[in-house]
Amino acid sequence: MMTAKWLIDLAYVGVAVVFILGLKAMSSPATARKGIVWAGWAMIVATLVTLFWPGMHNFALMIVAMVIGGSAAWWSGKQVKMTDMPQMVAIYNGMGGGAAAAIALLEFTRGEVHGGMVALLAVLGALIGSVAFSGSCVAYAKLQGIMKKAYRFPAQNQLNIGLAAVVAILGLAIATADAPGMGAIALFFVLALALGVIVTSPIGGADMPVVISLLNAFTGLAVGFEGYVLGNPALVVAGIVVGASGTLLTQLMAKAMNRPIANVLFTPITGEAQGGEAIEGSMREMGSLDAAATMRYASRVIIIPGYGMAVAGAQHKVWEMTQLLEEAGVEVVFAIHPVAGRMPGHMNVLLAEAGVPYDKIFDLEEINADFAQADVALVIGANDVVNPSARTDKSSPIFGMPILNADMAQNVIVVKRGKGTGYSGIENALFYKENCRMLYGSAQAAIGEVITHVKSMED
Amino acid sequence: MMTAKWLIDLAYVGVAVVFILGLKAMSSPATARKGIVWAGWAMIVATLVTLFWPGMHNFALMIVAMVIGGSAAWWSGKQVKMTDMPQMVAIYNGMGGGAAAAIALLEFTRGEVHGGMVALLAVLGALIGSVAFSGSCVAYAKLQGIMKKAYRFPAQNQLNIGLAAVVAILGLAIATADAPGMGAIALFFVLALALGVIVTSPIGGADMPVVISLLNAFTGLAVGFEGYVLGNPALVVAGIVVGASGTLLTQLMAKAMNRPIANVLFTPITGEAQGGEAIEGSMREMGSLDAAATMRYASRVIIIPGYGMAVAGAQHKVWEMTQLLEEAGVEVVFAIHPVAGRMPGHMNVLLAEAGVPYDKIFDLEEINADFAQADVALVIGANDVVNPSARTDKSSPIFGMPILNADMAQNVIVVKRGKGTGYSGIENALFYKENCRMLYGSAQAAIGEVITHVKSMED
Amino acid sequence: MDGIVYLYVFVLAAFTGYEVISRVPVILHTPLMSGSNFIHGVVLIGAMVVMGHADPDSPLELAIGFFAVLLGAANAAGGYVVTERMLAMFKSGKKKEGE
Amino acid sequence: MDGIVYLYVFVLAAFTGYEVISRVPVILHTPLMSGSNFIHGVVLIGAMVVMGHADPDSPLELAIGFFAVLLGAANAAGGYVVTERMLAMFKSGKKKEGE
Ligand SMILES: NC(=O)c1ccc[n+]([C@@H]2O[C@H](COP(=O)([O-])OP(=O)(O)OC[C@H]3O[C@@H](n4cnc5c(N)ncnc54)[C@H](OP(=O)(O)O)[C@@H]3O)[C@@H](O)[C@H]2O)c1
Ligand SMILES: NC(=O)c1ccc[n+]([C@@H]2O[C@H](COP(=O)([O-])OP(=O)(O)OC[C@H]3O[C@@H](n4cnc5c(N)ncnc54)[C@H](OP(=O)(O)O)[C@@H]3O)[C@@H](O)[C@H]2O)c1
Repeated sequence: MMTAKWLIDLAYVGVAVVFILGLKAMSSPATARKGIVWAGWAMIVATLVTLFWPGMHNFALMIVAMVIGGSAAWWSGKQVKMTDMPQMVAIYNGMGGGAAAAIALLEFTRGEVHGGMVALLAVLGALIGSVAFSGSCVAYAKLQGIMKKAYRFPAQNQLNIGLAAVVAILGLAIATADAPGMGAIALFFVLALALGVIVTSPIGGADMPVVISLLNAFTGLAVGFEGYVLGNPALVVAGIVVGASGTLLTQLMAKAMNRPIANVLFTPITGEAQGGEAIEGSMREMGSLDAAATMRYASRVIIIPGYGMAVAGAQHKVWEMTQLLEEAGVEVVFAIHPVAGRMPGHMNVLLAEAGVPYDKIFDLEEINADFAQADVALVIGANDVVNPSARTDKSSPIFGMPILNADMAQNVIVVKRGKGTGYSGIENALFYKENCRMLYGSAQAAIGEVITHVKSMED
Repeated sequence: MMTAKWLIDLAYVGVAVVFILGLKAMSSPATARKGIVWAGWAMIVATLVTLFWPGMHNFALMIVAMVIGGSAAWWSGKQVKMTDMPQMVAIYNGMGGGAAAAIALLEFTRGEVHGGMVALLAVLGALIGSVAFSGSCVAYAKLQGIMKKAYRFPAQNQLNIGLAAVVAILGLAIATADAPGMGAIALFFVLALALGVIVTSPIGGADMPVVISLLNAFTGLAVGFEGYVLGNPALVVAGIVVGASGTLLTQLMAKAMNRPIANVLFTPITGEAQGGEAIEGSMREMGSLDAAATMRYASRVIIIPGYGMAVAGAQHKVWEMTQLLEEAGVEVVFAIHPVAGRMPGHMNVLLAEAGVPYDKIFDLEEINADFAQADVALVIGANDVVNPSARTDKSSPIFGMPILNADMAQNVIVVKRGKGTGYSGIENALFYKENCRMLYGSAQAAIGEVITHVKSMED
Repeated sequence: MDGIVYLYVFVLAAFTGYEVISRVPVILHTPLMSGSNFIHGVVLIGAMVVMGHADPDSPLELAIGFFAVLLGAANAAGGYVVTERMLAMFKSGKKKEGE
Repeated sequence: MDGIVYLYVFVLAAFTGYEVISRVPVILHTPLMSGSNFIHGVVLIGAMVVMGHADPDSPLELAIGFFAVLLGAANAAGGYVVTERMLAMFKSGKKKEGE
């Protein structure tokens, strides 16, 4: 039987390598899919060889658990709409955190960990995993619309810190105790779960992607720590790789949103407008016929999609319009701001879903110089990412965020429903500019009308 | 004393991290120097904490060895000329390999390793380290001109493989023996050293940089394996990082030279010309005054330095000329082929030594499109890297190697001593082109004359 | 000693994760998030091992183990499906233009 | 078990070395070669440990240990000096132009 264990260990090494290579393959859209497929096979191998781990029993129940958990997740993952992706990622992530916490709980229940580094990391993993579990559930509930309000306690931050301190002290006591009592252990888990809930509850839905990414890194760390407790380096490697990459990803997102992570967690945006200079002048409306004509007879159009396009689910219509315009000889490309929408790469995923090839899609640095040569910049449900105040108005909450230079195009057409502000809740100077026209309506409907008119212009 | 050991282990972790960060800092010229300085401090820390390793003695002798080895290397490293860098790197590398082999030898002598993975890796490290040691000494001797001829046995490749097989079998026997005899151990080391010598002896001086890079990777592996034997993960990490990076570097070099590593080792270039089509036409000479005038009144000059500039040590003169031309309003930049010279980045190091700022230096991909707009392409002691046969002549040994498009410039001026061929030993079609003129002379002297003439033209 | 080697594994894994991710373009950040989410689904094998060693006569241990395996499997399966679905949508225009 | 953890260290270190180097521009390949040469000079600490445990009454052991430490120190010191000398020569033109 010892031989079998060695083979399993070796197989795990291979699995860890494939995981890393799979993540590496995700650095380019051309290889990304291959990467996840490899990683998927590695996961299957890991699961199968684990069945031969020496001295295991309870197989029947284990397989039932795997089948239920796996198939429920598989099915829901197949059903979910692209726009609901963030909450789905959140809930799967929470489950990983919960599994890590449950591993620690079982080890404690069986009295298998005591003293030293092992106990410390077991407790730490349990704490982080529990927070990731309950926090992710809250994130899911919010984004899914189950939990509508942002609950705030008075003195929220003090409460958070106080509870965290209590949990930490209790955890330390458990880690150093010779035989921690079940009561203390149960209390520890309950408080850790509560911590996850109260920390995430006050955070607004729009900040959620950052939180989800952070909780993803948390789960990675929890898995890594429990891997050490179990003496399973494959878990350590996979967990820590995700912990590190998740942390980096969170930082990149927070930076792109111009909002330090500490602010996301401790001073959530409350929804009230937050300063910014008042803007003089008025917005000018434009009909969909005029908009269609302007674009149909342009030679170069740059489309800037934003959160509004996502909620309207208008990406298919937008791509239909793009193809019509291209048939008419217009050059159409997409300009994507790094934080357009509500999750990183949000617009790319939606446009990809609609079938837009990724070589028509350019990011901020690639395209910003081209606006001056464009006849039309078509802004669809985007707001903050084209707000020129970010360049000049020091009092604006988005001051300093790089923006897409839509205002430099010959004509700007903005599709939105009304005078609603964007995520940051501030006015947009672009809409008052001389060369800007508003095409009011929900994105789906407005673009639909434009399509009808463009079709009628075909000769 | 156990506490001390833990502290040492922790310090080693820090050292390993700093080493990696130091290597990482070398990815840009702006941070590279900081990187090596950090790594240097880490090395000092590692050495100092090791003095506190529990249960050590022989300190006096140890410190004598460190002082002698360290100061001799320090002094010679300070003295060496930039053009002699490759052999210096070779010899330091050989010493590392020798140290790894000596560690293994001492462990075997003391009968401290037997059986299992430890013995196997100890033997492997000893073998690789010995080969790196003697091979590097040969490389040094060749490049330093101590060993002039390329010694070839009849049936060289069979001999190499045969000896390697004998050493491997002997090593395996030692690794699996309960108490290997000193005779077998001594024979093993002698044969391993001999293997390093006979493998490198037939290789020509020009192929040496690839071999040095490969031996560098070897030493890394040897250090990593001995690190495992000693239970010192810092050695493992540092050694394997170098092993992997050295392997990659070797591949990059071999690829840039259009010569697979296997060819370098098993079918060394013998010096005879190797095919390539005969070229018709004649070369046209040009005096240094004409050359000076052509460049002085050009608006854009691209300089292509090659191996000839390195042997002539003409980089300072070239930079002096560049500055004169720039004062006269000529735009001068440098185009560096990845394998110009005899080691990767050779030209960059030399030009940097002369004080050429690195933002005047462009590599192949960056500059190749610009030759068509250049008035003059000045080729100084370069040959293969501007040979247009690489583009068209399938029979040429350099067919397929990307080259600098010097032939596309308005005028081409080639500085070389005569009709000597380059490293690959073939004719160069560029020299026979309509727009090409030869300025014969050693680079140092020829550029010196050009400088005098340019000065006399100043108004 | 073992602990120290694990420390190296921690450090190197963190470094690797950092390096790998710092090369991923923004366009792929969402799939990357769910892809790394999938990777930590390997917690499933840890859950299997602890459940496999749970006392078959203790309903509490079995229940916790069951829960751990169920959650781990859901993490792995769900993470895979959504990542694969998203990545399958990314297509280059090259092929299309050739049509 | 220890052996397997070391295997992870090997694999991750190799991966790290590969990743780090694949970002180095050709212009820095020679300093990089000598820089990585310097890094494996850490073999010095291994040499120190074996020499420190050599039998003080055995001239053979002492000689081999002496040799190992001498070579290791030379590798480290020499590798550092030449790398630092080369890198010190790389200057940006930005500052110069400002003069
Ligand atoms: N990408 C990320 O990772 C991420 C994460 C969290 C937060 N954020 C933040 O989200 C913002 C993203 O900017 P953005 O420009 O994409 O969006 P935005 O600034 O939030 O603006 C969205 C606009 O879309 C309009 N809209 C809403 N529903 C619509 C519909 N059905 N049809 C047409 N228009 C509709 C709204 O105006 P009406 O109400 O008048 O229609 C609103 O002005 C940034 O501030 C960013 O910092 C991004
Ligand atoms: N960079 C690397 O890592 C590396 C490593 C190994 C091999 N290589 C190989 O080396 C070659 C490098 O190409 P390259 O164009 O730089 O050099 P090259 O093709 O070797 O040509 C050098 C030329 O310089 C001339 N020369 C020699 N001494 C001179 C002096 N004192 N003054 C002026 N000219 C002098 C020679 O002609 P005369 O004799 O007529 O003067 C010769 O034609 C490639 O084939 C490459 O594959 C490169």
